[in-house]
Amino acid sequence: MIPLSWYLILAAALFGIGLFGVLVRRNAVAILLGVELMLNAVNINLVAFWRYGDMATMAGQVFAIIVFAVAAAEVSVGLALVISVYRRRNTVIADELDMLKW
Amino acid sequence: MTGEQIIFLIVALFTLGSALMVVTTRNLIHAALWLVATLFGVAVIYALLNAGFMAVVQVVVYIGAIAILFIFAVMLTRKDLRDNTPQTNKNWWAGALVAALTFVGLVFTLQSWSGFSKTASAVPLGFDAISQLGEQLTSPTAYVLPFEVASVLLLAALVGAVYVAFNKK
Amino acid sequence: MNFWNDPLKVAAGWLEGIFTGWGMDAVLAHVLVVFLGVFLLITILMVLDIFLVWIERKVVARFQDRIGPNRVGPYGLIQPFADIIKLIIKEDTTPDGADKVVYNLAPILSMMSVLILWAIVPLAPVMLGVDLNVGVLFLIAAGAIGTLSIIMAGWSSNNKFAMIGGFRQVAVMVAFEIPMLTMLMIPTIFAGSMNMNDIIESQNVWYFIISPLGALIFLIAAIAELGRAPFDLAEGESELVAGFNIEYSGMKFGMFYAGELLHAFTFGGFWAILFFGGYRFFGLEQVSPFLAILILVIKAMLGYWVIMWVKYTMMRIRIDQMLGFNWKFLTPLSFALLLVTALMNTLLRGADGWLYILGMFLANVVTAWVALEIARSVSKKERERVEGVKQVAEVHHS
Amino acid sequence: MNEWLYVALFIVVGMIIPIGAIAAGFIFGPKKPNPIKQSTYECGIEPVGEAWIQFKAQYYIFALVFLVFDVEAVFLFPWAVKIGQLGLYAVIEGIVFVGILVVGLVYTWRKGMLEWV
Repeated sequence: MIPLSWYLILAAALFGIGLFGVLVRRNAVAILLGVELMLNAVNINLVAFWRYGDMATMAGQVFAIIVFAVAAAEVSVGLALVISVYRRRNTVIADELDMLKW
Repeated sequence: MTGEQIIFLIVALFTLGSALMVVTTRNLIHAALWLVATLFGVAVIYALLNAGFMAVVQVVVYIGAIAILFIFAVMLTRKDLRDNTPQTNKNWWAGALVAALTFVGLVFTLQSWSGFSKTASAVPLGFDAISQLGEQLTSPTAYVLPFEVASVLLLAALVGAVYVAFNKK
Repeated sequence: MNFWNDPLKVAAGWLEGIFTGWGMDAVLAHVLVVFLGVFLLITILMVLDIFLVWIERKVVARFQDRIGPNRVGPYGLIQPFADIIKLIIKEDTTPDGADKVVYNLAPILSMMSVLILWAIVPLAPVMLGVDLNVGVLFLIAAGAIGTLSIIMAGWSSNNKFAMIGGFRQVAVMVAFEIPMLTMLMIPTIFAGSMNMNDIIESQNVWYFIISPLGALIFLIAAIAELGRAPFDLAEGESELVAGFNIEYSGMKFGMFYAGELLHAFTFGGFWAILFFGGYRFFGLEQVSPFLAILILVIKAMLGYWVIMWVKYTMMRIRIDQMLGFNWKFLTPLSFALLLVTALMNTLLRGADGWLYILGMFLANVVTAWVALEIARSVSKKERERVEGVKQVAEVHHS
Repeated sequence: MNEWLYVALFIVVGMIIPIGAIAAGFIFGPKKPNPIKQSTYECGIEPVGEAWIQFKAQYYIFALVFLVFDVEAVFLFPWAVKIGQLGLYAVIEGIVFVGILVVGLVYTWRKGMLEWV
């Protein structure tokens, strides 16, 4: 049997990698890829807690499905923003999007 | 070490390896394809957790729709696919440090929790997760509100995305 | 229990006995036997796939008043094998600037996405395949991998036509996946389960009779999903020089081609399983699993024949018409049908068997009729608008 | 035993057989590459410009609408499994759920985003 800790460590590592991507990548689309990794790490945790906790309540799986919906919303609006920015400024490099800066 | 543990370790290494490729590959289409590999690994993890429905949904939603959306967005927003400018920030080491610290902090915090190395109880005989899910998602005493709110969220996302990206002036 | 009644279990037990007799671990022996079974099934499918080429060519020949392949072997039966040998000894070219790994992975994934569909096909009452409780969604998940393989092929070929063809094909596939997903919910509602075998077991009346409109929409969506005529605009063999697979040659092209044919046959099979009772035929399936498999194959062949019939007798439409048809007609209609089905299923619960069937059938007919009336009035208005524009233009002209 | 192990076997065998077929083609086929043969095919005309052309925004819209309805289906499949045993209230919940999303489809339609331009 696999102890719960293995899943939690895997999720933490995936979260860390996603965070690294979000902090480090310059391309806005690549940043959203990192966010996807982080959301998946959260989902692994939720499903693992469902499996190792009280299975009959289903709370973990319901939350995980809601996370799917949130991820879908995040990706669609996020990428739409990136496309919109690209059309106006002709770049998707996050550093160069400094219109609000003096 | 049991067979299940070996499978878990292989899948976990595959998942983390492809996740690293996602955040380090220069070519964005390759990054999106590595994301597909990562998400497939996560689907296998769900299958190991006896959550078959989540595993299939992971493939349907992430590989079938989100990965394709990413690839389309990459195609729409590139000037030159072979751009040779650095793909990472100047202070990438700070990002790596923060990520590593987050990982260590998370593991350290979890490790002090009493249920950390819990083992799973056997799945009850005749337990049907999908049927349970259907009942709970529609039951007024359980999750019917999140069920309907998710619909509103998806509507807002669709309308917002269409408006933001393609508002013809 | 003998071979005639349960061949799979007898053969598996015999093989496992041999393997454990060699001192092998029991679990390992079981996995090995299952592996051999899967290998056998997929090999049979590939051989069947080779014959599908012959069947397809024969059928299209008959539709077009020709004879079809008739030189190599009796009735041209050896023809597909000659084709295979030709494909094998063809040179395997890779275009300049192609993304090698992705380019080579695409045909493999394409074929794999079709082959794994057979994991959930119940061949007979004692040969259930993998008994997944998410069977119906598994169908969509395998399709997702197929979609991805097309994007990979189109993108990695370093060719404008492949790229355009690939992305067009994907746009069509994702568009028609919505009505397909929705129509998969209809057998799910009737059976109260997503398991393929439960769906077959609960079909004391074919779901085609309870929900003819659902079966029809599923077939249309499936044909579009397969990228076959009249929905082959995405590939556009005459405009886009075959679309995403243009740069592939030899066996890699063969994988795409064989995958498409087997996919069509597989969807014929799923149409039979979801709406025509699968291996069931008036209790004959209980006599022997061999008979059950024969029934399923005949039904799948009939489904495949309907798909070919549509392909070779319908004219092609334009891609804007096709996508408009999906978004503005098929998708709203499938949602309406889903909700009507759910509502009627609840209202008619506990009703007499015949009353239930009649009510469901009428609900389908009424839904179809209303949808067609709306489409008719809308298209009439559209025609008048176009006529008006034309007249104005003519007045200006003269 | 976990039934997903069988699916994994199907995936493995489903990869092995196409790889085997392609490998056979690679072994028995001739290999005489030359620059002309390896150039991309564009209807017999010399390839012009970059292959990675700019492409239409319409594709993104289709994928977007598909994503939204895909997630919707994820919510609706458990509902569809259970609906046969639940009361009328569940059907009404489903109607509301789908109804809200159809508003999004109608909005996209009215915006003219579903046209193939």
